[in-house]
Amino acid sequence: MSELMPEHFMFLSAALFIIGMVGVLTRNNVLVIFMCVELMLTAVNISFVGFAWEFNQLTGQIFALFVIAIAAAEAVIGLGIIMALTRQRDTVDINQVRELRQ
Amino acid sequence: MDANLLSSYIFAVVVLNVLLGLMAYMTYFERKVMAAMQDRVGPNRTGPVGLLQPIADGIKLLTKEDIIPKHADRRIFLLAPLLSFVLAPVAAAVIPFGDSINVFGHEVNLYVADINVAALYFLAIGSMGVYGIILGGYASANRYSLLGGLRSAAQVISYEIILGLSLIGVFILSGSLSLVEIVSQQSETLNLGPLQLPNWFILSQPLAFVIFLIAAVAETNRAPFDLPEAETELIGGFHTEYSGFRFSFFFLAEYISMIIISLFAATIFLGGTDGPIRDGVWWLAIKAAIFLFFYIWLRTTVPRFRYDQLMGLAWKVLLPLVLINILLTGFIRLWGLGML
Amino acid sequence: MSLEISQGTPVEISEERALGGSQRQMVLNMGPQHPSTHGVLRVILTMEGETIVECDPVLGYLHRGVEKLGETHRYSQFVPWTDRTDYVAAPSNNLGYILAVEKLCGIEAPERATYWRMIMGELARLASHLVWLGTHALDIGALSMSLYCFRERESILDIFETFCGARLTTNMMEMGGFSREVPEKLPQMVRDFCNMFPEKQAEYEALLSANPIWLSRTRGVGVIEPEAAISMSLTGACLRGSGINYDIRKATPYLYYDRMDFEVPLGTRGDVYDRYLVRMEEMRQSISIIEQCLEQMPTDGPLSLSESPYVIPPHDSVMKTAEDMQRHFIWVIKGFSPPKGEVYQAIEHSKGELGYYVVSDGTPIPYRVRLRTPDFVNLQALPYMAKGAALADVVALIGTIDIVLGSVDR
Amino acid sequence: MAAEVLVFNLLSAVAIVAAAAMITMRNPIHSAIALVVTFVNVAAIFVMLRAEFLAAVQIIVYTGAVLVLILFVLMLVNQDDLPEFHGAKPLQQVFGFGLGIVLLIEIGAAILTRTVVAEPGPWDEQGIAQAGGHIQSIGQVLYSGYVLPIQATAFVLLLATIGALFLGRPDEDEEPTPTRRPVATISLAHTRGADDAPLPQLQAANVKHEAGDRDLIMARDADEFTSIPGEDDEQKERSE
Amino acid sequence: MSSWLFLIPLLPLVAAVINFLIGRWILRDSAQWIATLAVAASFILSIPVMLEIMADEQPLSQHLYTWIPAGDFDIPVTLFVDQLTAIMLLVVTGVGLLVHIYSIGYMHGDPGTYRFFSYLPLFVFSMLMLVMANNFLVLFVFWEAVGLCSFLLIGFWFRRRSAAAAAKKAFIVNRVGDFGFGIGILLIFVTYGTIEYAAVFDQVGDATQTTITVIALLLFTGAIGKSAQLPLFVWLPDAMEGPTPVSALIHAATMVTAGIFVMARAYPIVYESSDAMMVIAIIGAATAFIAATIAVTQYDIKKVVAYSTVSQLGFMAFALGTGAWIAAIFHLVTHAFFKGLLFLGAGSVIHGMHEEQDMRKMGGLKKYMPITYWTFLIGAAANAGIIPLAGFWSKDEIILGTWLYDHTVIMVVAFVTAFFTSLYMFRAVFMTFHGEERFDPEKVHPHESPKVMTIPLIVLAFFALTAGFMGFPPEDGWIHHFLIHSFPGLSLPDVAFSTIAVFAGISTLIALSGLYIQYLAYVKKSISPAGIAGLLGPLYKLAANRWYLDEIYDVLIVRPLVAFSMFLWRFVDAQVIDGTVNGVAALVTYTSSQWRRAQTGLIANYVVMIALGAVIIIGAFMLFGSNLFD
Repeated sequence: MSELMPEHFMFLSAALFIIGMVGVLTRNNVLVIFMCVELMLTAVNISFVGFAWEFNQLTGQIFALFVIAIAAAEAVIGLGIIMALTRQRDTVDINQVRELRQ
Repeated sequence: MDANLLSSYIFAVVVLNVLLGLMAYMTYFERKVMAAMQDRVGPNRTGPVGLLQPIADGIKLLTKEDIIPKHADRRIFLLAPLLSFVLAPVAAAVIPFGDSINVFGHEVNLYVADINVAALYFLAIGSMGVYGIILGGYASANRYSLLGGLRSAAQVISYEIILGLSLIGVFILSGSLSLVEIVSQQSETLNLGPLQLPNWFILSQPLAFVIFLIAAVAETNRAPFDLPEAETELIGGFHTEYSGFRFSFFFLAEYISMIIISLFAATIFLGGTDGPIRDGVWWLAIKAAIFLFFYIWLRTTVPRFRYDQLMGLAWKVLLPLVLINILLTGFIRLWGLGML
Repeated sequence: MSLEISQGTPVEISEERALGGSQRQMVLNMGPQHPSTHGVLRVILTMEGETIVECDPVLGYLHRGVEKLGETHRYSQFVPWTDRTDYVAAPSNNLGYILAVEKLCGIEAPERATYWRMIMGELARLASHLVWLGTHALDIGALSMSLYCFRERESILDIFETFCGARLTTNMMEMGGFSREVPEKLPQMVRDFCNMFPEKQAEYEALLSANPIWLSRTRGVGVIEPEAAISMSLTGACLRGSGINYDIRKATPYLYYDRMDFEVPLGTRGDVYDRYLVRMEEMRQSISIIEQCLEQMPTDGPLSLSESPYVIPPHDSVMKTAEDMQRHFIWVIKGFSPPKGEVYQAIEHSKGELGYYVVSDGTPIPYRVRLRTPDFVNLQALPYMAKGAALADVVALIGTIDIVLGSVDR
Repeated sequence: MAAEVLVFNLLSAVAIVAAAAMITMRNPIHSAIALVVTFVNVAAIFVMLRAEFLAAVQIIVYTGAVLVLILFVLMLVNQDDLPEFHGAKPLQQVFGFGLGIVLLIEIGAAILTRTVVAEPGPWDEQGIAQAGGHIQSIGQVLYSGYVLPIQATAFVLLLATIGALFLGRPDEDEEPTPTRRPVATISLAHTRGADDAPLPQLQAANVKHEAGDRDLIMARDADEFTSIPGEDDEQKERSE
Repeated sequence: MSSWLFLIPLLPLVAAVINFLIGRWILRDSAQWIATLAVAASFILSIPVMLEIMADEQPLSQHLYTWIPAGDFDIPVTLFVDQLTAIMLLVVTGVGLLVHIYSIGYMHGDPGTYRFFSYLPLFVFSMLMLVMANNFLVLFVFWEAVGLCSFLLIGFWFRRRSAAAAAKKAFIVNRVGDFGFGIGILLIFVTYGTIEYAAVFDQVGDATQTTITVIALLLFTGAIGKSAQLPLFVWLPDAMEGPTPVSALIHAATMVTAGIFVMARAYPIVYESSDAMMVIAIIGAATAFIAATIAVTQYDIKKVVAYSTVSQLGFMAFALGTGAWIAAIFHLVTHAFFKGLLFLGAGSVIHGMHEEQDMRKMGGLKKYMPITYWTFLIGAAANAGIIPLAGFWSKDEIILGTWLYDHTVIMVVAFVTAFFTSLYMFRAVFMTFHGEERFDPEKVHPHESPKVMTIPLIVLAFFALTAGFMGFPPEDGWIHHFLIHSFPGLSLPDVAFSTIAVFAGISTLIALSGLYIQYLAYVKKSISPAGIAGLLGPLYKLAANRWYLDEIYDVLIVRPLVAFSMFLWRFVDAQVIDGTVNGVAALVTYTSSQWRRAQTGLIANYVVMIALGAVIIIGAFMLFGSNLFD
């Protein structure tokens, strides 16, 4: 492996994605889960950018750009919901939020 | 390692050290100017006309006890000032201090790096710099500090947007994000009828310049936007609990960001090293000094904003203005290109 | 950052209120060591974000038992203690107590002394207002203002120093007048100050009144409704800022204020800016009063009621006549005994109505001395104004009430 | 170019370690800091992958805005109540890590057996240099083929802003504002705090204009501008 | 011009949408101008279309988009304009424009104006699309759309119980016809494998005679509903509950003629089946006669005009059936003008009489509303077939057609009907405008309508006067040569002038006799209408009670239907279906209450499930979809 291969970034992307997923699955704090989701999005972005690099295309980068933009929107709404949640329920523990049941 | 890279490294070291020295005398400059404005003398005991005062201050700060509050989040408490201090001078890497010069037969570029996204890099580093303040505020386990950190977070995010957007007009005109390119465009001559003016972007983007200036003051947490520290409300805000050299790191970082944002403003709007006679780094220094004087002037003159007024100013006044500026600039640019 | 407080204090109650409430509420302990509480005031703020939900001022960090001291000292011995209540306007405090005791004794100071008392009182008002302006502006962030104000205050302190030798704790007045002749250069000093000051005041206004940030920080902030101002028995600029025409100098004139031509400024909205304007105007009126006093003052005449049994005999006659020396001896050893009775004397202090309530049981030591200090009463308005305000406003509100903790805590 | 690989490996290692730290730290603030480290490293990797613009955007948007916001919220929430201080459920952890390992194996296999080959496009280093730089090339691609998505994204951002405003709006005030009680003395000069309410009729001589569109009323008498409500009523009755 | 075709229907649609969305809050009264301007623009755009068709004699078409692409089969939305459509375009937009202008005055002050002016252009849009369709499916869609608009507009004052009921009745009765229509279209598709006009008409002959007959009759079922033929005409008189401009536009000038239009459009199919044509002719003749007899007995001015409409539609229908295609379309056009005029005139009378519709409470209005009187008179004369007004030429031609194509019986019926037409028309004129004033002058102050209402009347009156000359000389006029292109295989009959003259003479005599009788009855009072009614006894009663059609429907259809529905409700629905449904629901409830345990409401669990699903799917893909284990 004397040169930068596509496998490099693919494994990096996979690793970050899986770490993010494990974080989502194991943590209780809504905010940490939120951060893990951001990490997963970034992992996907690495894939996009990496493939763009591999094939000398810019489409992947543009996709990543859109992902970042949407992630920003998601962050705004997500944090807004979390703030509303803490205001109403006084908690950020995901195990104490059961509103989805009804 | 190729010679170009090496010379860049060397130049970076030079810039860093000059900045640190400048920063020390920035405090002296501030105190003297403030004293003059407030009918006082200012430092005059240490050395001739107090010239050794910054050094004395530095020694004092470094030898003072480093207090860490009991309930502080120790690791972050130690990390935060370093973060601030390290990130502050990094942004200077993209500022062009002139064309290349010949030193011992080597071409040495008078900038550390000419990257394609220099302006974005500057903004990115600026947006990272706030972490030191937020984390410092959080880690101190003091509610004043926490409030300072919170205020800083909200303030920097808001004004980062204004700062970035105010530059877009310049980018539209210059068609580049590279500061070297922007400076070289400003050294051209603008013919306005009988007038021959330098093509400085302050002339074509006056509104953007004013907004940039306001946002830059807010971005560096200086009066009248010094809410994160606000001595009379938050007793220093995020650095309430810091002492000794950790405090001096915050202190240094603030002054370095002031200097760098002044350099940046001079580069973007005032033509950088371009001057009426003998272009060179001295012109940049003079322009930056004007900005620094303006900073101090503001501090001695105006009261502090309230938090909601600060946010209102950003979102209700500056943001619409800056958007209008972008729109106008875009239309004028298209018109100039004959596309309208 | 926990508060260590004993059981059952109001502080704890407010802590509990905060903790029992939502997580969004945060308790911020402002003071007693805080740069903008003007001393050792402690304010416990319950906040939601930057908005104040509850504001509890905690007093007593500078309590020295001044009233009790008044009951253990002879009438004349208590005068220096009054300096130490509102220490930024010491002559006014002297004046209030002296007037109360004089009323109790039924004596009145000679004309020239009364004019000088008025001059000193107005200068004290100016000195106090200058401290207020400087610190108030400093709290809001106008850094240079405090330095400018203290520069001018220096001239007033120079006058005090020339007059009595002390700058802060003047102790310049006595029953029946002044104990010393006025230095010759003093009238000229006062005149010079009166000539110099309006110019400087215009500078302050140029720096503040025209500043949009100052306006936005003060206008519409800390509104006190006139009804509320009355029901909280506020006095001074806090009351007049709300548009209520009550100035003791006009309502129940003391000294020669009925001879003076001056106007009482009244605010129209009752916010911080109105109180600022009222105080600024009061400074102009004070200058005018001082100038009128200097004009009307008789050039010579006694400065003290030397014949009265309640007054210490002048130094010269003590040295020359036996009666006076006897009187002096008794006056110094035993003090004087006013007739039995009680008296309340209020003066318009720079911060509001400063009242002294003195009860005499015929002994040289007062039975009871009660101080009605204006800023203690005015401080009630702080929680009223702070509710719903921002954190940054609290310092402006403390500033606008114009408290001196020595006077609040006594 | 072994150096490139070395740098890449270094950056990736730091990123992965920081990411792992993020999910294991008990204190969410520490997690956030770890995430900052990851993001900065990812940005550096973007630079290596010819995506300077994205690197800058990554830093500005993710670390400069999103994570600052997260920190902001974290700091607003009382630390003592954070759930991680009470520990996670072991079953949850086993499940999470198990799934993670299975997915890692799957994706690893997929990467190693990857056969997809696409036609290389024109945007190699020369292509980008020809367009005048990275920004210019991104701009060309973005604004030639993706104008509608940009507008859609802008719309999404707008909606998100409105949504956030809606979510963050303050609760309605439940307490009714107390009604004013009549008191003994009412000043005619005061206009009840409203800055735009007209002043009562005053003689011009009594009004002093001050800066900031304010008037001061100059009283020369103790009785001016003050009425006692009871007296007024009596007078009214008498006149009636 | 063909590239601008889409604007003709689009503008009214845009106006309708704008008015509907923001009319209530923002536009309010200005909604009427948007609608009127849009329809005016459509009308102006229609003129060059007409001119181009006249010049080129070639149909125009514009493909807009493909509506339903499904493999080989797709349904394009293509605008198609031939001679027939061009005439319809002008009629729809022209009369539509006048009605819009009229409505500005008529609807003034109504709180629902914005709603009215969004329905009305929507109707114009639907009608335009209906006539411009190039295949049966789009035709059907807009066929239903005009039905919907009709429903909405009849029930415009939905707070009025009778209006709501009338709207419902119109809608339901139309559904009966549309059901047949839909089946007809399906049958076309099944038979020919396509529903585009051109393709279908090319291969009409490929199907058996029976199939063609069935298709034609099924299509005619739709026309029976929409064009108010026997036995489904009962809805049309009730539809007069809607605002009068609606009656003029939809229930006289345009929508009800859609049935006639469709039959003309389907000419190649219908023409192939002589049986179907026979049925159409008989039904048309019966409708014309029955409606005319009813009209004579009615007292409500709008009902008279409504039954007149039904009768005239019958004329058109039997013209189609007898083979006088062009005459039918000719009559359609002239009828649009004079019937629109009559309705608007009636509306003007009603408006001037403060919403009074009963002719027995009118009389002598001539001096109060002269413009209305004269225009109404022109309309009535045109309808009655007084030479040389529009109705005379077209109606005479229809009657001539019956003789030409050897339908003697129908010819006799037609003459009788024409007599009745004259009777009821002049009865209405004389009762309303002549004679003594039977209204209460204290309460009612008749007045002439505002200019926005009278100007359309004058314009329409002008057309009612002159439109007939399109078809002059009979069977050889401009319209015949123009429309013949739409009816390939049809040739203009060569008729001797003497024949034409004889028929014209008879028609005129019949019309004038009707006029004279009514003149005697209501102006001179020498004949007592009541006496004649008593003389005719049961016959009069029959006509006055609308031939008991509503009652017959009630007994034959409504009551059994209600009874059956009750049965369905009480037993089938309540017992069988509900039982089943409830049982299933109970089962589902039970099952879900068990399953519900899986729904913890904990986001964490959901996330685990998502992750698990992802892992399984990727795993499955790796196992079966990749070359991993190859």
